[in-house]
Amino acid sequence: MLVMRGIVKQFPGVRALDGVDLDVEAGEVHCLLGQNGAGKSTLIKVLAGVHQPDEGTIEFNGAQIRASSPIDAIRLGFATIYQELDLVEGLSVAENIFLGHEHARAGWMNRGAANRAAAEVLTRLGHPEIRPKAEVGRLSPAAKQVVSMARALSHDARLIIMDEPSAALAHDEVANLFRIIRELTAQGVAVVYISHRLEEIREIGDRVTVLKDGRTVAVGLPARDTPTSEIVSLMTGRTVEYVFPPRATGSPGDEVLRVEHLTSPGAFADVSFEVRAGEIVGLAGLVGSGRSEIMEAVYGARRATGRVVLDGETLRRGDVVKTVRKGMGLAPEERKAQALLLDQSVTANITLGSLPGFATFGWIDRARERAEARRLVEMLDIRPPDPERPIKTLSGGNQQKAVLARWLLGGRKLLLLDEPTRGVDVGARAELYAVIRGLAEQGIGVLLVSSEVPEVLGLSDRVLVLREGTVIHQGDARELDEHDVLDMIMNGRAA
Amino acid sequence: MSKPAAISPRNRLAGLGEARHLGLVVALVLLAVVGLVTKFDNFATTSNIVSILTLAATIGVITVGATFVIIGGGIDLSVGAVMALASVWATTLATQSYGPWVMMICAVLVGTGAGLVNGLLIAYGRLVPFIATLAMLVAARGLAQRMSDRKTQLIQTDNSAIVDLSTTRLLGIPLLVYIFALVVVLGWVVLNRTTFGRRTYAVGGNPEAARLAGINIRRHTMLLYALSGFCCGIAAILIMARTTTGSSTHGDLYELDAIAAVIIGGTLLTGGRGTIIGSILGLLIFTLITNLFILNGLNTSDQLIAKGLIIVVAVLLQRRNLKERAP
Amino acid sequence: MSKPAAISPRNRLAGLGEARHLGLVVALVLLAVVGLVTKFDNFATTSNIVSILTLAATIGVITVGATFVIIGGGIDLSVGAVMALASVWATTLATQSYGPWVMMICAVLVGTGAGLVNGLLIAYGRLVPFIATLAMLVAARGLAQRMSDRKTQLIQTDNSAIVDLSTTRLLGIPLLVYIFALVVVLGWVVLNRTTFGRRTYAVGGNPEAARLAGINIRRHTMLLYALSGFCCGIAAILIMARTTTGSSTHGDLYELDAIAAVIIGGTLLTGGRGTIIGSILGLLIFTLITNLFILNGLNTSDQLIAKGLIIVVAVLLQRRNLKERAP
Amino acid sequence: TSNEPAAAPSSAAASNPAPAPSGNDQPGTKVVIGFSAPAADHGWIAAIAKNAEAAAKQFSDVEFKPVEPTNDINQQISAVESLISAKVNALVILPNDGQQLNQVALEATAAGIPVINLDRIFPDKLAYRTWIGGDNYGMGVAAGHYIGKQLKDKGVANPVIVEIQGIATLPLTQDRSKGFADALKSYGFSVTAKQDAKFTVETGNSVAASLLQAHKKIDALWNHDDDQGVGVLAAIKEAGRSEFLMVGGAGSLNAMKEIQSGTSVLKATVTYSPTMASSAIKLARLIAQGKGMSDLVENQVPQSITLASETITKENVEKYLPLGFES
Ligand SMILES: Nc1ncnc2c1ncn2[C@@H]1O[C@H](COP(=O)(O)OP(=O)(O)OP(=O)(O)O)[C@@H](O)[C@H]1O
Ligand SMILES: Nc1ncnc2c1ncn2[C@@H]1O[C@H](COP(=O)(O)OP(=O)(O)OP(=O)(O)O)[C@@H](O)[C@H]1O
Ligand SMILES: [Mg+2]
Ligand SMILES: [Mg+2]
Repeated sequence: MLVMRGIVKQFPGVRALDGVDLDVEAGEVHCLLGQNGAGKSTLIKVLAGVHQPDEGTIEFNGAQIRASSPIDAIRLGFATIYQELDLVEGLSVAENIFLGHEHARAGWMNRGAANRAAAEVLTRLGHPEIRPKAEVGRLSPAAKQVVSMARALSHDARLIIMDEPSAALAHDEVANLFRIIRELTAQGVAVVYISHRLEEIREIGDRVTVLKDGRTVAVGLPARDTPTSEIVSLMTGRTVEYVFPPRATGSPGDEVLRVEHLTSPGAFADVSFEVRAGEIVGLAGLVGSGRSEIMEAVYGARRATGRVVLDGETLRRGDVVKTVRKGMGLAPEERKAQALLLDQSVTANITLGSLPGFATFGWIDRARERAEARRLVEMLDIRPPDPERPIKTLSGGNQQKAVLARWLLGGRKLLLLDEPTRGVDVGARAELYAVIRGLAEQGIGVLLVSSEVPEVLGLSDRVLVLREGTVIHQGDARELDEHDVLDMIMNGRAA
Repeated sequence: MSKPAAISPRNRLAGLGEARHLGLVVALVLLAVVGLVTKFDNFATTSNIVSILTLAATIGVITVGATFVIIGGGIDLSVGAVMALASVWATTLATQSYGPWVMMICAVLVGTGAGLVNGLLIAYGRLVPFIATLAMLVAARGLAQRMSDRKTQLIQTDNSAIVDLSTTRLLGIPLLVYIFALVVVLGWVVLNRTTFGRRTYAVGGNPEAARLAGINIRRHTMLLYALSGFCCGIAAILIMARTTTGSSTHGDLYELDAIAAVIIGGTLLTGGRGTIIGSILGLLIFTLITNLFILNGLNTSDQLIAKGLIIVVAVLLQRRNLKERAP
Repeated sequence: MSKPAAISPRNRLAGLGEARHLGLVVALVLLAVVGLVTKFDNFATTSNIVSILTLAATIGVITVGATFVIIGGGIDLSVGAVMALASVWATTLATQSYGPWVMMICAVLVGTGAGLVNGLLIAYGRLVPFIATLAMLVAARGLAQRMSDRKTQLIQTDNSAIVDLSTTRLLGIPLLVYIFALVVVLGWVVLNRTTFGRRTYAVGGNPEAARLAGINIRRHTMLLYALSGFCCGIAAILIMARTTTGSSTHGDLYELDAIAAVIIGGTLLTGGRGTIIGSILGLLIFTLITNLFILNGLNTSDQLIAKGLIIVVAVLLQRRNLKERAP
Repeated sequence: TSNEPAAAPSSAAASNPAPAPSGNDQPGTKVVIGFSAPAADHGWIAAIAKNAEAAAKQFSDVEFKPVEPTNDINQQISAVESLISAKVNALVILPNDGQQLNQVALEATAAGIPVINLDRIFPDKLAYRTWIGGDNYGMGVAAGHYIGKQLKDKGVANPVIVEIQGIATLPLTQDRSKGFADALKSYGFSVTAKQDAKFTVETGNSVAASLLQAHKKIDALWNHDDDQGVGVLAAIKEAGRSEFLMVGGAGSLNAMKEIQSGTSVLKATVTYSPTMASSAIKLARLIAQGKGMSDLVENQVPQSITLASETITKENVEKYLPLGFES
């Protein structure tokens, strides 16, 4: 159905695509795999008319096509869910879903029809609770992702492209998404699916194309039968053990963080726990269970009642500046909106949280700054390894690494990591796990949120299970398995 | 950043009653109370209220266009100058010889044309809106001066139909107030009930998302500036009616007033959010302040100081109100 | 949007030679060529160049402050009015009785104070910068008028040390040009080599990210406006030196000129990006245009038209240049 | 009014010498006089406002009702409308532009309110009862004659004569320039270059600075306005030029002192006295009370009164000093 041949796309200083081939057949789920920065997003943007390829041909149903703008691609029947949430915050859910193809006659909107149709699509996606009239800017990241999907489904598309749709979704949401994908493929719609979660590929995918450094390294591998080790070595060019680093053997150190009766009406209530030096504490829960809010409240970035004690000192609520100075760091969930200075270099982004450490009387020692940034870029294998590049030209996963790098500087006592591996590829993930564990071994306390239960269980020493804003279980991670946690999360039963 | 729902439809229908406009309404009411207390006989008269609306009409029409441009993520500094140019072009002897209708059409065409040039420069020439419209401001004023030879051009008696817009009254209200009202209503309808309006929010709020959704953001941007120019053309007709002249000095600093009204009305300068009703309330606050000053005969320096304070208080009122509603 | 690295150090060091400034430099050179061709004897003289720099000095100092504010994601409309207020305050008889040093300190304190009020209203009162500084504009002009009783206040002969700043020359260049240069260099250093400057980019580029990275964005925002006010205070000293007066009419519409210079210099109105060098180049283009017009005896209307066109061409040049370099 | 107790300006007091024993100044029926003028951001206009108020204060039978001065036509129309609806007994109007306010003056006359047109004239004689104002053309003529004669006496052939105008779009500026050119023509001279400033010190300063660059040798310079003249003189001093003679306009105290000193390039100024405002108030009172001018035979106030423009030089400056207004 879709044949792409020899696609080349050049950005200033980077050859993002260097002759990529892709074949997609009607009714199949075609998975695109590759490390961060391999060119997956760029490839699908070429397909969606966002970027113009420098070389190469695209054929659709036997005819040569050229999508010179997103409009052309939409007309051809391509619908796309982009990696970065691209919604208009000021518009309603329904308006976002039908943006560009509104229910309208001669420019006059039929809002009733739009709202009904939106409700229908949302129900189909398993989210009847998202009101079509709600303002998108006020939805949680997960709900926004659902709206993005609804938008793609609202087109009568013959090819749907999904760039890491599951990154912001939790377990049950993903199941929902897969149900929809199966419905679509049964109708002969083709799906191009990008994800860094191999188990998802196994479950939903038909065939796999692997990209590495802007080139196709494998075409049409069977998604279910290809051994993991083969896929990983194709992606990374080496073999990576997809395992978590061993936990610390010694007993954890002194208490770094104590949270008492933290409450924020509407988000979470009466949350108490502590984190010790060298300990990784994971927060597990459904999307919307208030994990991010707890982190923000601990960090002082959100109003809440209760007590937060860092290293024996009670923190003034709502004072992020003081909190950071006392040695806490937060890698937030929405990196584009909450963490990145897109126009600035990787260096400037990395050192933002510890500028005073590089300055005497406000004067920045730029040589030292650059050296530190370079060290971290190398340590986390941020690609391309040029600390002076504007960070917006990096791929999503590499940007995430830079955000983590920010808090590896400046002698932190406690790190709050909200979905630290979102959009990070398999190889880099293992490296990140090692880095996080390494931090803990240096005596830093880590509080971790991840929507992937295996990740929380595998990486943490201790786990807090949240449901609707309350802690329903606290305990050693080794005593739980995925099934227990899911059970608690879904049914509210403590194990 | 506690921002209120910009588009929840229930809110939109409620209009004046909306939370985010409540502060402005309160400020307006307070000003009215001050007016009643200080100058009861003069303030509460129909003729004074009509006079306030008449005063607001010219800038009001421009403010409607400016609201579109700003919601669409742009800015138009050229509004006053374009209005002046349109008024001058429409009152040249050559144009006047064709009668009042042609003059009005001329004003609207000149306005729209200048807006279109802005739009082309910004959307296709990719100039920053601030610079493109600043250049237009400067050039349009220059052209207006050149055309009029820096003289004020009177509307001739044959064409007094235009002046009638300001002197003829229907139910005691001059026609130009009706025109103002019509433009506001049309603006509201287009912004809230048509694809053009909703796309304006998208183009201003997240241009990349709008583009990915298949909206031709360049064409849309161009149309926004043309619309603003069109409003300047209408405003030119109103100012001609009111002053019986066309002049290169008309509309001096209107750009600041219009933008200030839009911003005080809750539209973000960064685009993507805002309402016509807010802009008009903002404008009425400014006009009411001026009117009160006129009635009370304050001296200019004190007026300016008071005006500064009132602006701050009005906005603080609005903010406080918002905060309570959307913590 | 293909724009080059904003802070790559290699680029920054290169300064004038940078790709994104090349367009401006080309525009400046073209203007200079026009000057040489049309008025060789008058244009290329030292005294004319000094005169251009002197004219640029006052607004130039203000532009440095405005660049900080705009990179920090704000806007300051009050600059001209604050300068006027500072000049008036410093030239009241009471202040003058303490001698020139006190006058200068007074000007700087008044400017900084007004900037601080702006900053407090914006950072802690959470007013939109546009509105807060517009209110300050209005109020500061009013206060200046009240203080001066709308009279032009001459600097008395005892205090002619201030006037000497404009009449005393070092190597043929008046002292006030050195002050201008000093402010530019200091501004550049602070913006590019200190944590304050780095934070300014962060606060303007992504305030939420800056906040979560532990930057006190409110305090920083406040300081940015205080800095802008401080620059206005310095500018007040320069304008007093040049005109030998303090007056409430000084600095009329400086806000537009300063913002235009900053924007034409490549700083984004949305913040997070920009350079001091660009702003100063932008300002020099404007000053040069005016100088050329007057040397050639163009009348104002034609000047305005030409100015509009030149602005558009200069920016197009700059854009084209960027595009070629970074496709 | 709520105005601060005006420190009665010396100029106004001086211009209103002890009441003539004519009986005209005896208290009569109580009258309300409305007053509207442009915004007092200029020494001359400020003096107009102050003189009017001071003149009104002298009479126990006059209630003075000034409205917000403004430079916006639209607002001045509203202001006058508010005075009409307040049913004042007489109106003194100094319009921003006579043509543009003609309509509203007609309305006032139609409402039975006599309009005393101050300075800038309404084109329609039906629009006002009496006009009193300066002679702009005559002012240019006076300056032209002074300069013409001086240069002729020195025997300069082909002199370089430079003119710095006020706001170019005002008809008064165009009249002044025409008078100047006409008078020079009678000596066989013509204006070499002219540029317009904006009646402020600062604009006078920058325009002069550039003009001095454009003309390395100047024989005579006429500056239309003594307010901006302060800036012009500062620029001349800064450039260290003294080869020419300069003539001012309006007759400010400061200009007179410069003339008196004898060391300045400023050798003369041609008057355009703001005392006309005092006279206008007096005329308004007489008209409202149905009285005539007691020194004239007629029973009614004349329809128009043109003040002569006088030339102040070192020789006669003593006589004029008490009439000079503080700019
Ligand atoms: N607009 C751009 N300008 C410059 N370089 C870019 C741009 N967009 C992408 N790149 C570069 O192109 C390469 C491919 O990026 P892409 O986003 O396609 O990776 P990806 O495979 O989607 O990675 P991830 O899994 O992290 O999302 C990267 O090196 C990236 O830095
Ligand atoms: N700005 C906001 N305004 C209103 N409600 C909000 C806002 N932000 C979050 N919420 C609500 O708070 C609840 C928790 O939000 P959120 O989805 O961030 O939780 P979470 O556990 O961190 O999930 P995630 O896995 O997405 O991080 C949700 O019901 C969400 O709708
Ligand atoms: Mg990607
Ligand atoms: Mg979350």
